[in-house]
Amino acid sequence: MNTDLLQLICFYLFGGVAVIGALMVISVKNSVHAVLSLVLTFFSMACVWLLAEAEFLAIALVVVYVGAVMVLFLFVVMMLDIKQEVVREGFIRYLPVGIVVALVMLAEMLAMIGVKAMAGHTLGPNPAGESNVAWLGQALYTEFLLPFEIAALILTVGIVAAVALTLRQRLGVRHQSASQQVAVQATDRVRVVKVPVERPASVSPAPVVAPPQENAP
Amino acid sequence: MSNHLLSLLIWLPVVGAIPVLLAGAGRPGLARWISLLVAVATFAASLALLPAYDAASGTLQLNESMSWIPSLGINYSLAVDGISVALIILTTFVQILVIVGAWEVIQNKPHQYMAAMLILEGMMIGVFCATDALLFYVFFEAMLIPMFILIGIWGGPRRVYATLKFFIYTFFGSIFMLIGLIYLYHKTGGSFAMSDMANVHLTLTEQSWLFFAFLLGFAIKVPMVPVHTWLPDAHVEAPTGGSVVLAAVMLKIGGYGFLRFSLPITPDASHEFAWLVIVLSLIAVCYIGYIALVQQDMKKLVAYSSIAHMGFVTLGIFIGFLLVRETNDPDAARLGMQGAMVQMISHGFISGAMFSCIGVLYDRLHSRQIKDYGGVINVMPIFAPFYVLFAMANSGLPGTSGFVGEFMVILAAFSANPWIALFAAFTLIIGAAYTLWMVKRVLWGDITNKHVAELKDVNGREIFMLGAFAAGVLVFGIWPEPLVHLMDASVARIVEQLAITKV
Amino acid sequence: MPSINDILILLPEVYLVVAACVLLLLDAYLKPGQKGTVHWLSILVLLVGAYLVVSGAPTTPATAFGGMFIRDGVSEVLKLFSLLIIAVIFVYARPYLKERAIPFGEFYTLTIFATVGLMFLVSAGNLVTVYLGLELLTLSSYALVALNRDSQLSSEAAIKYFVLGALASGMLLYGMSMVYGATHSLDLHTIHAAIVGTEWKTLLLFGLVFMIVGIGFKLGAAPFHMWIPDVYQGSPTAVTVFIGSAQKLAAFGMAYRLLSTGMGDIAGGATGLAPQWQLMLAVLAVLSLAIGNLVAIVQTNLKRLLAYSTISHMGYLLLGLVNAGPEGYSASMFYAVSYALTSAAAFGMILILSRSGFECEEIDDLRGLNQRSPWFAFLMLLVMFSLAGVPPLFGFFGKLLVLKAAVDAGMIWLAIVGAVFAIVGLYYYLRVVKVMYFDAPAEGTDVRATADAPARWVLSINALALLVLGFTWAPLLAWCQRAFAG
Amino acid sequence: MITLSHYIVLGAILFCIAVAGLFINRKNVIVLLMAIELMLLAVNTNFVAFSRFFGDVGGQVFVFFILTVAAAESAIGLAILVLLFRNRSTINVAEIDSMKG
Amino acid sequence: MSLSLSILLTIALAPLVGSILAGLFGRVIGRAGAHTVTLLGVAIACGLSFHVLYQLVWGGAQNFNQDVYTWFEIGNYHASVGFMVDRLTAMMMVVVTFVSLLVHLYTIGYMADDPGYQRFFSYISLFTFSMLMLVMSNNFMQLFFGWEAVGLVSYLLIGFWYKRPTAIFANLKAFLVNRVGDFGFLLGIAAILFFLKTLDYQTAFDAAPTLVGKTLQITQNHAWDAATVIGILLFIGAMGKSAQVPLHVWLPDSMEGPTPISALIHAATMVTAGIFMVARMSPLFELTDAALSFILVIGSTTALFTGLIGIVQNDIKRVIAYSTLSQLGYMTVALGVSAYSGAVFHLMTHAFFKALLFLGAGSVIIGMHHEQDMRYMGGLRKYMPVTWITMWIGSLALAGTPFFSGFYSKDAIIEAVGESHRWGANYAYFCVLAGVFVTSLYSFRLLYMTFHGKERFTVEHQAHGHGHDDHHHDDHGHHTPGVLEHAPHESPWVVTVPLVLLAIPSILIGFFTVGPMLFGDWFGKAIHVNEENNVLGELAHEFHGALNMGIHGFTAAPFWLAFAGFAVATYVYLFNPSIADKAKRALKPVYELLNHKYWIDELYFAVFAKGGVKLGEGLAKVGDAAIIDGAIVNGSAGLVQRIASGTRRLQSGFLFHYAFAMILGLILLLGGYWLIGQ
Repeated sequence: MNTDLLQLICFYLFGGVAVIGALMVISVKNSVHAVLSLVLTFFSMACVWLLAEAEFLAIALVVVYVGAVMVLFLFVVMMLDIKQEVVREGFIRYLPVGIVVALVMLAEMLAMIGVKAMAGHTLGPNPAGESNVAWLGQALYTEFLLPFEIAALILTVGIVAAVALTLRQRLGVRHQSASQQVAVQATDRVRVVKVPVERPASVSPAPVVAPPQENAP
Repeated sequence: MSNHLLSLLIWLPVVGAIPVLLAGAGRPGLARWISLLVAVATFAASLALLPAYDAASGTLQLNESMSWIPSLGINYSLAVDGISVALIILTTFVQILVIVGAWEVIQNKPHQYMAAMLILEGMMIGVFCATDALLFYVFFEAMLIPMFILIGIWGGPRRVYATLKFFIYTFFGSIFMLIGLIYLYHKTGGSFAMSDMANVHLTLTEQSWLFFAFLLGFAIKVPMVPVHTWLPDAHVEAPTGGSVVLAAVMLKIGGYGFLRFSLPITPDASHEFAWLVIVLSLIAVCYIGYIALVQQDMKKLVAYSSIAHMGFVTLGIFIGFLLVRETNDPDAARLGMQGAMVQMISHGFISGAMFSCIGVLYDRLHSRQIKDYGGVINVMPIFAPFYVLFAMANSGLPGTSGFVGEFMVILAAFSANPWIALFAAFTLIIGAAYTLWMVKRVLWGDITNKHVAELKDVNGREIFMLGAFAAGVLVFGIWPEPLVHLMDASVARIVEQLAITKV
Repeated sequence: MPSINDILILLPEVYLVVAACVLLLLDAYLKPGQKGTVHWLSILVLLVGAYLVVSGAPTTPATAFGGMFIRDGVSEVLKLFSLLIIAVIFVYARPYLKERAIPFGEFYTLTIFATVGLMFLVSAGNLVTVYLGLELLTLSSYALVALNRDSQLSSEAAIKYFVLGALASGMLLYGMSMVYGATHSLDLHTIHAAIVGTEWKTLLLFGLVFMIVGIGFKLGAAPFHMWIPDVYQGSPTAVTVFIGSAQKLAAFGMAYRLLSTGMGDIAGGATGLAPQWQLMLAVLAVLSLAIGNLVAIVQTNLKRLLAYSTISHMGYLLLGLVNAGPEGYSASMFYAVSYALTSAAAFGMILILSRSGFECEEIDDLRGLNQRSPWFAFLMLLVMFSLAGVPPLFGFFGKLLVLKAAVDAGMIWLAIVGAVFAIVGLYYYLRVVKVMYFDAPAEGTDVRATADAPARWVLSINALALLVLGFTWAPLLAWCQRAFAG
Repeated sequence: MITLSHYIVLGAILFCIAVAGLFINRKNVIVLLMAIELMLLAVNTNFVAFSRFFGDVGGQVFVFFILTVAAAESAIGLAILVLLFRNRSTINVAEIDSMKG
Repeated sequence: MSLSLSILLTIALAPLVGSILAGLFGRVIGRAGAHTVTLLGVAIACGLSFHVLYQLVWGGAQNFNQDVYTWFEIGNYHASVGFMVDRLTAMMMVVVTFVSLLVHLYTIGYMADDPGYQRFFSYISLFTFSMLMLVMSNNFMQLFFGWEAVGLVSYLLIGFWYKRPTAIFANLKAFLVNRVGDFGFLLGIAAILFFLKTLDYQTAFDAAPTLVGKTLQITQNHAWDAATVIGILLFIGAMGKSAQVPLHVWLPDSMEGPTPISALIHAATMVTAGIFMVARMSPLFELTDAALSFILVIGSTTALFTGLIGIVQNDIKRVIAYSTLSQLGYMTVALGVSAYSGAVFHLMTHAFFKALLFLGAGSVIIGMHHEQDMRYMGGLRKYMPVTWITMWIGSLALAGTPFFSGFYSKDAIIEAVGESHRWGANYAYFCVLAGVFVTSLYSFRLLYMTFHGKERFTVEHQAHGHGHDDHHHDDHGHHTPGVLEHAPHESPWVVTVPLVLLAIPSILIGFFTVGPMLFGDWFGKAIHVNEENNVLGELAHEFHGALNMGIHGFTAAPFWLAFAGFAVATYVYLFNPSIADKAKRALKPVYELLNHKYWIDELYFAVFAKGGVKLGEGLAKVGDAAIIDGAIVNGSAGLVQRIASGTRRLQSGFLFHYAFAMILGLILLLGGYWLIGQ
């Protein structure tokens, strides 16, 4: 079988699955299903990238996205138990608009991208040569060193931000402190106060000071 | 000293406002005295212009120039000619009276009032001195801020509407002027100097656009029909001092702007559209006259009459084109323009005086409605003659300054086209009608109500204020030649420029 | 390989990163009572950073890391003013944060990280650096917006900001990918050079449109402005002031880098796509002016009003960019600086007047300020008139310059549109002044400045600077012009 | 034969789906975040394709960075989401409209 | 011997000084002080005026023409304040100051108890100053100054009793009607400046011949003769000041002022300013037959038709006021036939006898305790003999009885009109002749109703504890018609002496001056008449001395017409008063027409006053309020507000809408380039 044709079939196969997955992401009722659809899309796209011989990125996509990000998504979806019925409202109503806009946009994009001109560019020899990873790594640590460092910084910010937003010591919230509970002493709990048995008859002496005038300046 | 006289004039009141503010609410008396001192000092300094300025040449003198924004070629450059000198002295003169007039009338935060007045004064003087268009514009706009505050804080019940209207209206006009100036800056190749702008060649189309940009800016300030409706509202709601300054000086800036911008920069378009301005001026005289006639509010009436009187200013300026370019009578053009200038100064006195008079009444009765008065002369015998005098001046009686300008303009207008003169002269009738009808209803007659019966006559402070105005009105009415002489050479220079086409 | 020289060029950024990390650690070990130290230290950090920016400024544009990073006049000015303004913001923010128990350390470190992102962004010489700088800035900003953790509005603002921001950066990236596809390069100068000969003109244009969306979003230009009002309103005011002032400098820097450096301008013989993006920016400018000014009129919330005012101001800023020449850029940068200063003072005023249990956010909260605090009323008056562009205040001169830039570009109609909407805009600024000066204080409220003395002093200086700079803006303009002269 | 246009068209389709998802979605915010991930995926596909077809490494490196940033972005996005849910007990997009006008 | 500037300045300024002293320092110097200083001022002016006249006529002094100071000087145009004194001026000065002096004197008595005493003296001295400025002027600017200044004082004096609603209505009306005239006058001056390039009399007169053939372009293909335009415009000014139809309406109402004012301003001097002005401008008017015809028609209409109204008036002052109107009409007619000196001559004689009549009427009014209605008078001759006799003298002069001063002036005018061939002269001749009958009729009617017949008042001797003069400016409301608290009495000497002093010239001055003034060359170059228009010159051939003319007068038509009037009046009002009522009923439409003064007042009020206010309200409501402010200013503000409210809704708060907006923006930008870009 012609490798080119095979590649093409694979491309259409994986591309099609990716598109279907993407459509499911935005249309399925259940958020968990949506996340799983997205995972499907990512897998398919990883395969598509593999067809373009971008092996490292394809793997990274699976590892980083499917392995980490999507799990995070799934986790959050599970955590925020969302009522499905409510959130379906309006989907059908806005669907036509959405489809029209998306199609118009697609048309414009395709028209302007110049698909025909690009169709002339076929897959040539792999510029990466033997190793896509080496090719990438070479560039990453020389030419793109500065962006690499910034990316690191961004990840730091991500951590700081996530911590700052979600880690909280709420004031006014009751929580137990085991060490304090253990260290408590009897005198802290009970205080013996002497109270006279009888109270004098007049409990409320007349106020010495006249109540403040309402209109006083 | 003398080579920084103009800067001194501008900044003395502005800087003087700072101690006034610092004197603060705690010691209002001190604030008043400081502001009076500053105002008097400024007036004295402005009088120093008279000997320093050579009236015979009529050129821009007392030049001061300092690079302000070197990279854009914007300069802090000041100079005055006869017209500016006259207007500056008018400004400083009126300012003293305004401060005196507010002395015990303004009880709510007097220091802020006085400071705003002083800053306003500085800005107005700046407008009259600036020879750099951007500097002019800066002063032109900056003066809106204190005025906005003045009307807004110390004004009448609808002050907010009035002051917003005033500000936005004026801003509306001037922003287009700004675009025009920027365009001119572009054309001159990087100069905001008015003289450069006057020398740049422009096609008639360009000139027309610029002309309308300027027209909008200055017509609103003057104000001309149909962009006048801010004025009655602003006047009615403004405190007395605000009205006085507004009428006496601020309106003049519009007329001054025409002289400084429209005429020299867009002479051909000005000629082309002179008919428009003339027609609008005549509408101001006639149409506004009728509207003034039916006003129930004294201030509104005087405000409308201001519009009508300012119509003579624009008329006098723009008939110059007909006279120079069509009738070929430059002397008549000078006469007309001079009339316009005299009218500006004179209207400064008269409208200031009228508003002061109304302020005097308002302070006592807290009403500006004509119907609330009647027979005031019975209880205010000293006040009444002043009121009559100013009313007569307002209706252009010879012997008062109100006559001089109108007389000159009508004479010149006849030379341009008798029909113009015919409509302009209509002011004789309608002007007298609305002013004197008001006088009749306010002053004459028997005492109409117990509030009027309880009115107290003017006190010494008010007599000083009104007397000073009266002096101005009478002196220039009886002998305008000094004023005319001061401005004549400058006016002649402007008239000479009218003939020069730029296309 | 990067040399020590590259690091020296990056010194301010490197220094700030290190300092931010140190502050982060310090904050973790400080007891709650000692958090003030972080405050003063971070201000110090910023000021030293500003010093490093100025002191290390190369005389000619320098690049590092193979053109990834550009240090030139433009970046110097933008960085310096960003740092100074952020330092000022820190001063304003302290009493506000203290009273609301917003985490001190995180606020400062995240802001400094954002600042670093901002600095990378304005110095970017490569699409990658642009993207990463932008993300560093925006990711920090998302977190900052959400920092008032117990506030519904804050988290709502954050999610809106986040989603729209991500959408915008997605579009920006899509555009970048197209530009990359057309020019085969990520380096801005190379892209510029490649534009002339490329056969992918349409593709390039296509990418440009997407990038403009990203720029428009960052600037807050209509129709990509929708996030601005909600984010401004919902964020803690201390964050709003950062987004509303310093970030506009970054947005300008980004626009300049991408459009002028990358896509070509009219200088040197109209290479590149300048005519195309000029027109697009003109459209955005008109829309921003219209929407910003119009909708601001009906606002009652002061922060929201200032948000719409921002949108309109970005419209003016675009007028300068539309010029697509050094004069226009300098006008725009001048405008950005003047706006950032003014807006810092405006939000600063809200911070100063707010206190625990009283957010001075509604316009009506300012009622009768002149009775209670005449000095602050006066300062706010200066700020408002500066925003409105009334001379002799600073804001006017910015407007003057951008209008001039538009006229110079032959787009007088655009200048006229700008002028017309300035009139509309004037109305709502005046309304604020009106409320402060002409209205009596509302029953039961007592608006007055309660913030600590440093904040009050700095605010006074900030607002007075608007007046003083109205007279002495020549050096700043010259500086801006010099930045683009090379 | 796979050509460049295949990739770019696929990218464009994914992009459009993502875009459509952003505004026809009235469900929950998570889907919005996922749509954004889709969008980035489209962009990445473009970069990979251009990089591969024109033989320039920059595109692929860019993708690497995008993936990195996207991870951080997801972290922050989800943190905000959690915060939002804590404060409002909902992540329904149609209910997050307390600020408007 | 020539006239010196200082004398002329003194003449002009002495009354002004008096006025200022009395006005500003009235309280300080008191009543006596006020009348002393003003009287002194006017006396000085009067004496010096006589001196000036003497110098000019007998002392051989040259005419004086000199500027005092420059008012403005702009290029070729200049205006100054200066004096031009020739015989015409001198005569006017004498008339003005003399009558003024007597009025001052009279006022001391008439206004004795008025609280506004000092003010009054200040006003009338100011008036004297203004009038002198007017007549002495050597240029148009100053003329206009004086012109309006007398108007101002007239305004102040008509409204002197400012509590009276009628007075303050009348003064406003007077001022405004005068302003209508001034409107034309000012345009006339402007026209002179345009055509002759000067405001100076002498220069203008010298250049006047150049006007011939010049035209004023009115429309594209329509031009008017320059001289005619100037003439008519100037005369419109005169119509206002001299109360010619249709601008006569203010004069009768001006009788609301105190009587001395009626005598001084509204009979003797100010109202004749128009006549003086036209005479002064004779070199200009002589250039235009059309304007003179216009003057002729207007004058003759005034002469007859206002006189007719006088017949039905009952207010003693109003009768005299209409008489004044009629006489002013005569003067105008004289101007219209180029008999300028006839007009001026009549002006002079009229000044004396009309002042006499007014002061006499004032005396009657004092005597009747401020009753002005003749229906409540009668038989006063025995109470106030001096007044009675002097009034008879005045009336005889007015009616044109031969040898009285009025005869010479009026007869000359009538004959001059008869001689004239100007367009409209026939109509004028009819009017002036008919006017003689009318004049006589109302004059004698007045005398009979006032001084003769039965007493139509009763005297109630109720002591009210206050003097009768206290309330003479009080409301009329307290007053029961025909009931007097005290019997009528003769006025004090300060009142009667002026009467006597005025009676003398009323009888004699015509006789002595008719020769030189009317038919001689007395005025010299002051009055210029073209040869072909010189009707007086024609008459001069038939003139053989005043005595002769008087005798000849008895045989002329005017005398018999006057006699007819006298006879009718005598029969109707003296012997058979019931006829008057019958006639009134029989001629009801005519009576109504006259009684309502041809409804001109009502017409003017409805059209100009009411109409003006309606127009103003309409303009204010529609123009300013609805269109400019409503539709444009607030309309656009409202529109902006509405758009804003609409646009605001775009900011829905929903994330998907925000995203949609961004995407839409993107699509539009893309689409834009897709469609047009490429």
